This record gives sequence, structure tokens and C-alpha cells, in this order.
Amino acid sequence: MTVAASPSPGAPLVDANSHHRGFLRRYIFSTDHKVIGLQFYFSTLIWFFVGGALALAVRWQLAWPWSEMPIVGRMLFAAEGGQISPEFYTMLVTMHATIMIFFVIIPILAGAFGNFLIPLMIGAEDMAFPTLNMFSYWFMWPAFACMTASFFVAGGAASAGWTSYPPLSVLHDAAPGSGPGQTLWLLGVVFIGIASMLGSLNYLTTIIQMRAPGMTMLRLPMTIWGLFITAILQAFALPVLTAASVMQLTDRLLGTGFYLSEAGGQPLLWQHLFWFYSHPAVYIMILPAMGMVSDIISCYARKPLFGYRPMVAAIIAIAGLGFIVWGHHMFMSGMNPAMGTTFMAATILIALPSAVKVFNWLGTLWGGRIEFTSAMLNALAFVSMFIIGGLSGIFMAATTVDIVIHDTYFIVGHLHYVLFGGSTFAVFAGTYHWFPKMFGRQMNEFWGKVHFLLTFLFFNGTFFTMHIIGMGGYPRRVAAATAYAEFARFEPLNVFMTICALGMGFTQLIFAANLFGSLIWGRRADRNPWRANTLEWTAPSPPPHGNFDFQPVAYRGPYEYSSPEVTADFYPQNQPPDAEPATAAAH
Amino acid sequence: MDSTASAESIQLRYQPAVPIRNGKLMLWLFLSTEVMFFAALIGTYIVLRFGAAAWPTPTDVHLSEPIGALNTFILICSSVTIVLALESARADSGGRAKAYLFVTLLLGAAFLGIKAYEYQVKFHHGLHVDRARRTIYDQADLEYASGLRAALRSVTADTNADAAALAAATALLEQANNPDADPSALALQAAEFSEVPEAADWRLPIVIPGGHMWTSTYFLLTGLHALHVAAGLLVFVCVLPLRLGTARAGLLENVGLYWHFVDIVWIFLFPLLYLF
Amino acid sequence: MTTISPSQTTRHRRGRLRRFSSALILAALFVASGSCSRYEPPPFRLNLEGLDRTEADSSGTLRYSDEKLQQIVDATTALFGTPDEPFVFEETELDIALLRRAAGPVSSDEHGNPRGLYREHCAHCHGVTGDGAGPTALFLNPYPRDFRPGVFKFTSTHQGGKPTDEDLRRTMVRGIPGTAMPSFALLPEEDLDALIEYVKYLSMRGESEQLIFPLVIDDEEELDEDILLEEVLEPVVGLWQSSTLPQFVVVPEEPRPSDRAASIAAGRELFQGERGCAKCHGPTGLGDGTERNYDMWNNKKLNLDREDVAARWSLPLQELRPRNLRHGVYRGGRRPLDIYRRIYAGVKGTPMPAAGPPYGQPARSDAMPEGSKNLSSAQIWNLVDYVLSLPNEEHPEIASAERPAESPKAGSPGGAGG
Amino acid sequence: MGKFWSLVFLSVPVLGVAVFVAAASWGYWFPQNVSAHGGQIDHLFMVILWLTGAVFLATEIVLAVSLWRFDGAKSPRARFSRGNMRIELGLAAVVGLLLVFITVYQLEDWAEAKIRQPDLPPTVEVNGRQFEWVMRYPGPNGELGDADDLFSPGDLHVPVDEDILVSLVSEDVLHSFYLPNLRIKQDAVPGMRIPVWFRATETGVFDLVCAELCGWGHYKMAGRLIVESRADYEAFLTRLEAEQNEDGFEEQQPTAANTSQRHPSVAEVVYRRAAR
Repeated sequence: MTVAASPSPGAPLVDANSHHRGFLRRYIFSTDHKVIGLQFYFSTLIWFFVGGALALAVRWQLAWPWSEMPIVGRMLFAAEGGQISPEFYTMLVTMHATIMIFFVIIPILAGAFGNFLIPLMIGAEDMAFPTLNMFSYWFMWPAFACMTASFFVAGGAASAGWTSYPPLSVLHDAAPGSGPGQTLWLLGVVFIGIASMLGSLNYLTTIIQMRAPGMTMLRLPMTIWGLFITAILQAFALPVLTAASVMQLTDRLLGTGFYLSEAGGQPLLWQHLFWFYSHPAVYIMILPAMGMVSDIISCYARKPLFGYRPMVAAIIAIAGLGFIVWGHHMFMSGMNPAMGTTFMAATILIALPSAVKVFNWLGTLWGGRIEFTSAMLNALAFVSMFIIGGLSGIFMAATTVDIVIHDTYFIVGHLHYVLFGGSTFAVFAGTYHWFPKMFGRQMNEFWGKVHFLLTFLFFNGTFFTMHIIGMGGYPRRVAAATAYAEFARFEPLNVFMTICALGMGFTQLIFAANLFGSLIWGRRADRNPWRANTLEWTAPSPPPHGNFDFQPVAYRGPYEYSSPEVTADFYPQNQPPDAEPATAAAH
Repeated sequence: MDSTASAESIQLRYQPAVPIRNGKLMLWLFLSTEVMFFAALIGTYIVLRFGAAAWPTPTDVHLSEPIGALNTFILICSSVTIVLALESARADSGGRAKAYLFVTLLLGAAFLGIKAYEYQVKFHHGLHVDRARRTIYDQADLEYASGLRAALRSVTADTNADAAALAAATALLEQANNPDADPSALALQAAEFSEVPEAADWRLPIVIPGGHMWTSTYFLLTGLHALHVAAGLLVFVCVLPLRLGTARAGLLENVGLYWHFVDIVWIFLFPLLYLF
Repeated sequence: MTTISPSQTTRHRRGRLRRFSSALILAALFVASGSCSRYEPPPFRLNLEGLDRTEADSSGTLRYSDEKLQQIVDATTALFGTPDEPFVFEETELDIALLRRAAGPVSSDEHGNPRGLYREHCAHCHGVTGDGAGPTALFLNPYPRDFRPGVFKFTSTHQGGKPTDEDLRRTMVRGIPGTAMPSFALLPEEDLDALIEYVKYLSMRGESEQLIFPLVIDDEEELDEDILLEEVLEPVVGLWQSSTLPQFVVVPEEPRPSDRAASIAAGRELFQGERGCAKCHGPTGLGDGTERNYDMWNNKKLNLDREDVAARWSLPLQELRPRNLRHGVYRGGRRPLDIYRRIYAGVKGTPMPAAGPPYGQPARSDAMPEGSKNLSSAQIWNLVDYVLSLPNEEHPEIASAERPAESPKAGSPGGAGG
Repeated sequence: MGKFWSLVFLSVPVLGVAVFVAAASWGYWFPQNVSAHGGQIDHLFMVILWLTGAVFLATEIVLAVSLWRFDGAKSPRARFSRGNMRIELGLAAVVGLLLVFITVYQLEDWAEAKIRQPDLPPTVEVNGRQFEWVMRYPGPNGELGDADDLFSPGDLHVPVDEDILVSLVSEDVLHSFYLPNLRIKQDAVPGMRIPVWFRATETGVFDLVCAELCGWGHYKMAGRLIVESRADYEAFLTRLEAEQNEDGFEEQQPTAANTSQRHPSVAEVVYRRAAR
């Protein structure tokens, strides 16, 4: 394709050349997409550790029910001999999931990596609406504030599960956290909804309108495709959750009865609306990760992505099917079982595009020249763990089998294989990969590998075991299964899982130390330390406000590694066909 | 971050996929999210209404079709005037554009005023969503009799009340206290009693089958729509002081698109709530 | 590190694995925290409910000074030990072996027998002290029972009587429907025994503490063991032992009437009229009577403002709702015998009065003149029958308030939500 | 290093399979199945386990082999290939067929478990409430829902080898009626009456679990399923009836008042359970 010569029809960009701004405008209320991306990154990192700590407390209780928790037990429950209280346990479960989903995985993928990478990868100066972009970050803060405050109100934070099923979440006296904590939870969700909606509209406009000349849709890196489809999912599914949350708020505060059967409402209505959003949200939490992993694997295998078009088609198919499968969370909910059959068929169909993706990643590796960097190892872990997470999903998609594993630890294992084994490993991979671009320094590879190896082992120790106790029928969200004779036999496994979880938790401190240490002491990085093809590597490291010091033009797709046309093993997107490679872009 | 380098950054060229302004594209995308938002709400209404055992007719709940129709008419007129405002702005006659926009603002405000009046009527008849203030019961059953007793007890405790009405209330209370009283008969008597002018303010409970769910959905749908109208008015107020020439036609077009959307939502709500 | 032995803090079935793992984790945690903390067992909380700590005499001496309170703590500890190390005098007739099983931190001994049963199963709600103010208590309605006043709602004994072991066992096995008290029927028999013993222990301990208060605060006595045994333990234990003797158990004097319909009609008369049940339970039994009610654990908070309540009591004021008799939920048990006993001896600690005579007085017979306060056995049976008939009463418009009574509709359960 | 990392990734399939094999032999497997249809569900689980297990092994091993073979330290240059549509489509077709097989293969069992309700009167109504299960049996007249119904909190007694129809309701929030040994799970929803049916094939005492978060006491919302012979079941109902109607009159002798208030069967069951 020839480079479009027409002048930019877009509205004049923001005053991108505002280089003399005060500290506040540059780092706090910045409109620069990179600064906003990093703001998202560090905010979510803090919440990652908060959510992780909650998870460790959950695990402690499961392994040694009602025993004294070390350190915190004495602080929080001194009068009761340091043992956790049952309502505190339900709160832990609820808030761990809420924080990890709404404050960590979604904002770190869409908010942090999305913001940082979209303009750089498509060759734009900034987002289409930089000020709006700033607001999309700052609308997270009321949500942060609500959730933080909810820990300190009477009754504690929400404890009706992250799914917030009514009537438990609506009736004020049904659960301790169904007081102000639940109201704050809902307000937080509404604010996250606004933030995500603003962000996703911005992403969509930017990706549609602001691609560099020559950057056709089918030359976009998979990361951008993942983020693009994610933004569509967010834009169309999130309003439904917002509407549902508004109704739950009015149920709680104004006295309506949408979800209360005694007032003529329907408890299942919330489940339908909630999962209409939250099932696509599952893909919101994995599609950007899939995109990033595709880019990273192709780069370190020094080989083009196997089947680019099928990969794009698979992402679109997953997203499209994602809208019509929400009912598979509700097979046991009392929904008409005949509808369950329909939802099952659609759900099982989703395994097909997921399988295509896995085959293509393997195809990319086969015949490559693999470089075992920390980023690559984490990306490979994503593939390996996503296989398990995807295959275990087939069990619960099958309605009949779901009868025995629904609401058991099998589900908990499955979802952690997708969300931790999938998304979080992709976040690690993305961090190691784009860190040089973000900060102009390299992360420490040795500690990166140590962190990877320990996380990988402890992760599997923790979550693979959950499938076993799930098969045994061990129910989830139960503070102690000691009331049941059937589940006593799993106690040693619970102890094992907790030990692994604690190990995994402390391993993340290595990551934090490596991240902050490398910020200060990391080796300086040049523009393209990984010899990658995509446009962000042609900008300075870190890129200035305005990103590029030349007009980026895309001449080819993003995956021309080891191309026979050039002698170097990479062929940057912006390198004109006639120029001699390797030196033009990376200097 | 190295900010000095940004001085060297250049004006970039792009390859947009759709030939419209970014702002307009963004607005269309925004409206599609709004469509999903109202789709969820209207879907809820439909599910609850057709899942309900009983649903009140408009007269049961003091809903006036003519007033609703008038409001619809006002909103449609406002859509016309905002188009005229846009045309004027395109013709670069800022004054006329401003005038039309102002008329739109007035029409929108009139819509909200009429809505407020309608709410007032509902509240007066005890049609609240608030559990503490609403006086609706789904059926004349023992729970209703219990509510009636509570209301009558507070009425009879009120010493300032009119003597004749007080006597009637006391008699009714005595009847309600009879465990064998038929709640349906009680409900009829209470309804009659409420028609007595002195007793009209006493807010005795009334029986409206499906009334709780009706108030919930009615106030939710119209309330959130009214919030959107109010947001539109706020935008008008912000736009009015600007010079509405050709340069601002794009802005006015965006505002107009949003206003049309608000209008269309009402055109769905009106028949759903008032006519069916 | 040395102060905490893992077996003290954790409960285990597989000793070796667990000891190894807890040591590992504790080591990791101590490395992480960088400090070593001492294990301090939770003490019994001194019963300061409703006391105004700032109260002082004219000279400015605090009435409840720290020293005096410490004396009370010491005296109670001398009588009953601590949560981790319970101790009882023989006079209490409590089984120390059972108490040890129930007390202490959650763990198990070398044979794998569980210990610390009370803290595992009960303390979330009832608190380590048995003060009904465990971490969960605030969110429950009604509040968990405060054992310390020694008043239990549902007993088989006469007015003012303590619960028998069987009563406590029944409450534990059946739970209390309509409240947060679950059934502990799944616990092994010996665990139940230990917990029953421990509840009695906590109750006696709380009552003794209350008796020590005036001794220390008002009489300013030097307490020694003899005084404690004579003036504290003896009255407390005496009441427990005497009021649970078999003859104190309420037993109907005549069988339940066989003509159920007539009995219900008679009960209805009593309910609506003479007995004044409708005053609280409402004319139709919906629990919508006119009176606001408070139980004995709450009515002392009535005339205080909220700050005072917060300062002096562990839980805020809670209103007591008369039972909605149409729900078919019977907290003290649904057997006619249970309801008979509720009506006969009242619900202890609540405004629900006793309809039968106190122990030792004759029940009213039909020969007695009208206006006598007590009901005859037959009349109580009439009320029982009426109350039991309410959930299923034929009434023209009984609807949503009731449990769904029709048989399930054929076909699929679907429909809701689409 | 490539070989080392290859082995790390190879440990996933090796240990994964080992864990499943070990779990089966150490007894960490399905709960004992005592229902007529449970074997079929277990069979389905195993079918899916074998199918997914094969895919799991294949893909993970291919991953590990790629890492071993194509270690960047020794391979000269990657093979340039953008993909292969034939392989892609072929694999997709195989996977698609497998998925269709899984879908179709279990339709029948789903219908059997949840759609084809047996034509019986309900044996028992199970009512979930925070935090206990209350069973309600038809009284002597055989009709559920009238005055002579029998209540048994916590213990669900059913006769062995008979079709049982449970009528599931909830009083307050969502609960889930979960019988692990019978492969039964169904949420109880307030306002809905949901039928659940099964046939137990062995006598014994089994867990009744609440599987839907229902508040702070969710963990202790335990009940027991007691499967017994027809004779025992009838005896239980008789005992329940006697106990429910107990008026205590025959206990005139004061010495007897404190004894035998608990039902012998409960004690028996507790001991049986403790002995297990």
C-alpha cells in the first residue's frame, strides 16, 4: 500500500509540545498517554499487593481454620484469640476478587498497557482525546476511595461475593458487609464503569482514526487488536453492568425492589445483567494479554506470528461469542434448564477460537530461534497455563458435568489458571518486555528469571491442586469445610496449597524489588533493545511527549522476523523497503 | 522523563478509517454505549412487567396520557429547534442559532417541569419507591390490614384532626382490629374513607396490584431519562455563551445528536409506560 | 520463635506435615516482619456492661478504679481460671476434663482429639468471655446470648429457672430457627457434652463476677477463698443446681385436648381477649401489636443516648420484635410441649410473660374465680393449639406473608429473568 | 539454558498427569457416588478428562519440545513462515468435531438431570434459610403444604432406591442445595419453587452442603442426607410425627422428665457418623 499523502483530517492535536509544564501537570494531572499509562500501572501494582495479601489471609484460614493468624491476627482480632471471624472471611473472598478483577487485571491491561502502547504502536502522537484520557484515570480514584473506605465502615467491606448476588447484597440485614460497605462497593463499580467507558471510547476513536500512514487494520500488532476488541467489549457490555448496579443501588438506598422477590422483582435478573457484562469481562481480562503474548512470542522466537489472520479472526470470534454465553454461569441458578443447553452449545464453541490461538502460538515457536528472556518465559508460561485454564473450562461448559463442579474449587482453579496463569503472567511478560520503553532502562534479567521460576512453580502448586479438591466436590467461599465429613480428607491438600500460596505471595516481593531497583540501577536501554519490529521501538526510550521524532509510516506487518528479504533477523514496520536494514531504525 | 525532546516532536499525519471528525465518531460510540444502558433498563422493565402477576393500568397509578403526550410533543419540538439552531450555525448566523438553542433549552426545561408535576401527583397519592413513605400494597391481605392498622393508629393519635374524620378513623380502626375482618372489605372502606377531604392527607394504604414494581420501574426509567435531559440542558447552558458560528457547527451538531438520542429514548418510554 | 510452638497455634490432623509447614511459614513470616511477638492468650473480658467508668464520689475518687477492677478480675480468676486454663471448684460439679476440651486455642492433642471447641464453634458470636459480643455479634438480630447474667430464653424449667443440660443440648442440636444460632447436630456427642459444660461454666463465671462486684466496690471487703466460696460460688451454683432439679421441669398437668377445633376456638378467645397476646403479637398474630419491646439485655440502654450506649455497652440498642406467629418459625422448638412451656414459663429475659404459676403455687383450676392471673393447663393447651394453627389458618386473604403452600407447578422451573 | 527451561515446562504435563494418577490412588477423587444417575455424570467427567487430557499432553509436550529443539543459542536462523492455512483449518476441524461430540454426548444426561421431571408428588420440601435447611414432609394425609406437615431441620431423610422429588424453596437469600454424593446441585431462589429429583442407591449418612454464598454463616449451613430403607423411613416419619405432636403428658413422673427428649435416631446417626 502506498503512503497516504493527504494531510491529517483529524482535529488539531492537543498542544503536544507543551514541554514546560509544572510537575503537577507533567506527572499528576498529565494528559500524556504514557504518563497516564504509568499512573495506571503503579496504582494497580499497589492494589495487586493488597489483593494478594487478602488472598493469603483466605488461604491461611482454609489451611488452619480458626487458628490464630500470624501478626495480623493479633492486630485485628485480639479479643478473640487472633482467629479470623467468618464474616471477615467472606469479606476477604469478596474483596480479593473485586480488587484483583476491577483494580488490577482490567486496569493494568486496558489502562496501563493500553494507554502506553496504543498511540506508540499505531504511530500516533497521543490519544484522540488526551484530556478525556486523563479523566478516565482520575475517575478510578473515586472508585479507589470507595473501596478503601468500605473497609472502615460499620460492618466492613462488601461480603456478598464479587458477583454481588441479590438478595444477599440488597437486604441490609442479610450480611454484615451488606451495610454501607456494599453501597460503597456498588458506587465503586459505577465509577470504574465511567472510567472504563471513557477509556474505551478513547481507544476506539484513536485506533480507528489515528493510525500512521500505511498502518492498515491488518498491519496492527496483535496487542492493538486485543485492546481494540477489548474496548468494543467494554463499550457495549459495561453500560449493562452500570445499569444493573444503579438498580441495585436504588434497591438498597431508595427502596425499589428489582431484585427482591417479595416486592415482585426477580433475583435472577441481576445474574443475567451481571453476567451479560461479566462474561465479556472475562475476555476483557484475557484478550489484551493474548495480544501482548503474541507480540512477545513472535519477537523472541524471531519468527513471524503463525497465522496472523486466523489469530485476528479468533479474537473477533471470541469477543462475538462472548456476548451470548453469559448463561453458562447460571446453569445451576434456577434458570430454565432448556436455556442451559443453548448456552452450553455457544460456550463450547468458544473453545474453538481459543484452540486456534494456542495452536498458532505453538506454530510460532516451532522452527524459531528462541531467546529465553524473562519476558519470553512469562509469555511461554501464559501459553502453558492458558492451555490448562482453557481445557478445564470445557468441563464446566458441559452442563451435566457442571452439576458436580459448579461452585467448587474446580472453578476457583480454572479461573486462576486464566486470570493468574493467563493475564498476570502476560502482565509480567509485558512488564519485562516494555520496561525499557517505559523507563529507558533494562530490568534485571537474573532476578526476573528467579521470580519467574518461583512464581511458576508455586503457582502450579497452589492452583493445580484446586482441580483435585474441586473434583472431590469441595465448595468455594466456605470459610471452613469442617462442618462436612466429606471434605475433611482434603485438609492436607489445603495445607499444601497454602504453603505454595504463601511462597508465591512472597515471590512477588522479588518482582517489586526488581522493578523499583531497575528503575534506579537498571542498565540504560537504547531504542530497540529486543530488535523488535513494531513502531514503539523506533521512538526514543522513553519516548518524549509527542512520542516520535519522525513521521512513522508502516510499510509492512509487525511480524517480519527473519525475513529472507533482509539480512538482519528483523525488519521494522517503518523501514522503507529499499533501505538496508538493521541500522535505520535502531540507533 | 526527558521532556526537552518533545520540542522536536512533529505534527504527525494519520490515516483515519471513517471520514468524520474524531469528536463525532466518539459521540456516536458514546451514544451506542448509552443505547446499551437504556436497553438494559428497558429490558428489565419488560422482563419484570411480563413476569409480574399483575400490573396496574395507567388510571390505577394516576398516569395521565394527555400529559405524557404533551411532553412527547414538547421533546419532539425541541429536536426540531436544535436542528434549526444547527442550520443557522452552519449559515454562520450566530444570533439565530443562539435563539433556537435557547428555545430548545426552554422546551427541555418545560419537559422537566411537567415531569416534576407528574412526580408530584404520584407522591401525593402515596406512590413512592421509598419503603418508609409509600402506601401501596400489592393485595388486600393480612399484611395490608396490618399496615392499615398502623396508619390508623397514627391517625387516631393525632389530636388536631377533624372530629368527624377522627371518629370515622376510630371506627375503621376498630374494624381493622377485628381479626375476622375481611381485608378486601377493609380496603374498600379505606379507599372510600380516603376520599373524604379531611382524610385525604392521612395517606391510608391503598391496594394497587403490582404497584411496587410499577413505581420501581417507572421512577427508574423516567428518572434516569430526566437525568439525561438535565445533563443536556447543562450542556446547552455551557454552549449558549459561545459564539455559534460555522466554527462551532461541529460542536452544535454533537450536542444535537445527543439531544436527538434523549428524544428517541423518550419516544420508546412513552408508549411503554403510558400506552401499553 | 521459641515462644510459639506450632501446635499451640494450629490445629492438625497430620502432625508431621503440619508442624513442618507451620514452622516454615512462621519462619517466613518472622523473617518478613523482622520481629518476634509474644503469645498473649486472650483474657476473659471484665463485665463492664452499662457501668459509667467516670462515676466518682464527692472527693473525686473513681468508683470503678483500676485497682478495684483488678481485684475483681483476680477474684474471678481465682474461682474460674482463664480462657486457656479453666479451673473450677468441686462445688460447681462441672467436669474439668470436659471444660479443658472446650477451652483454649483451637488445636488438638496428641491423640488427635480436638481442643478449643468453644473458640472454634462459638466464640465468633458469643465471644471468648461468653458475653454475646463476639466479632460477629454486632451484625446479628437478635444478638447472640450473653451467658453472664445466667438467663436463658428457652428452658424447660419454671419461671426464673436455669436450663437443664437437656435444654442446652436441645438448643445445640436443633439450633434456634429464625436466628443465627445454627444446629450443631453434626458434632460428636462428646464435643457437645464439652460445650454444654463450658456454657454452664461461662454462665456461672459471669454470675459470680456480678456477685463479686458489690463485694469489692461497695463493701470494700478483703476477699479470701472462704468469702468467695460462701458469698459468691454457693449462691450461684446453688441456684443452678436447685432450679434444674427434675421437679422444676414444666410438665403439662393434662394431655393436649383431642378436640382440636374446639381447643383452637378457645385459644383464639384467650389470644384476642383475656390474655392480651394480641397486644404484642397483633390481632391476627402478625407480630404487629402496638408495643415496642426490649429484652433484659437491652432495656437498660433505653433511656441513654447513642454515645452513652456506645461508651458503656458493647452492643447498641436492639428492639425486640414480637414473633410473627404466621411464619411457622418457633425459636424455642415447634413441639406442642415446647410451646406449652414457652407460654407456661414465659420466654426468660423478655417481656413475654409466664402464664403458668411460679413453682410451688397451684395452677389455676376452672373452679377458681375469674380474674386470676394464671392460666390453667387446659387454657395453655388452647393457646398452643391456636398458635400452631395460625400458619395454616383458613383466612380469606392470607397471601404473600405465608410460606408458599401450593404444591410445585409441573414443568420447568424457568421463566424468571427470561 | 534452553534445555533447562524446556524441562521446567515439561514438568507441567508430567506432574499434571502424575497428580491426577496420584490423586486417584490416594483417594482424593470424586465423593462416593450413591445415586442412580451419578455414575453417568462421573463417566462424562472422565470422558472429558481423557479428551482434554490428550490435548493437554500433546500441546504441552509440543511446547516443551519446541523449547528444547529451537533454543536460540544453537539454532542459526528461524524458519520464515507466516502460517499454514491447511494445518490451521485441519486442526480447527478436528477440535470442532471433538467439541460437537462433547456437546451432543451429554445432552441426554442433562435432560435426564434437569429437564424431564418425573411425574410424582413431591416427597419433601426443602427450605433454605440463613443458615439451615428445613425439610418439610407431608403429614399423614400425604399432602404437602397443609397443617399436618412434619418439619425436620437439618436432616433430610429419604427412602433408598425410590425416585425422590424435592421441592426446593428459599426464604431469604440464594442458597444452593448440594448433595456431593448424589451429584445434585441446584440453587434455591427466593420466590421460586424449583423441582429436584434423584434416586439414592445406598443407605447411609451423607453431607448436604450449601454451595452458594449466603452470608457470614455460609460455611456452617450444613445438613445431612440420611438414606434409609423404606421401613426405616416410615419409622422416621412416624417418630417425627410423634415428636412433633409431643405434649409431654405421659412424662408425669418427674424423674423421667429429663430423659429421652432427644430422638434416638439422631443419637444413633451421630454415633454412626463419628465412627466413620
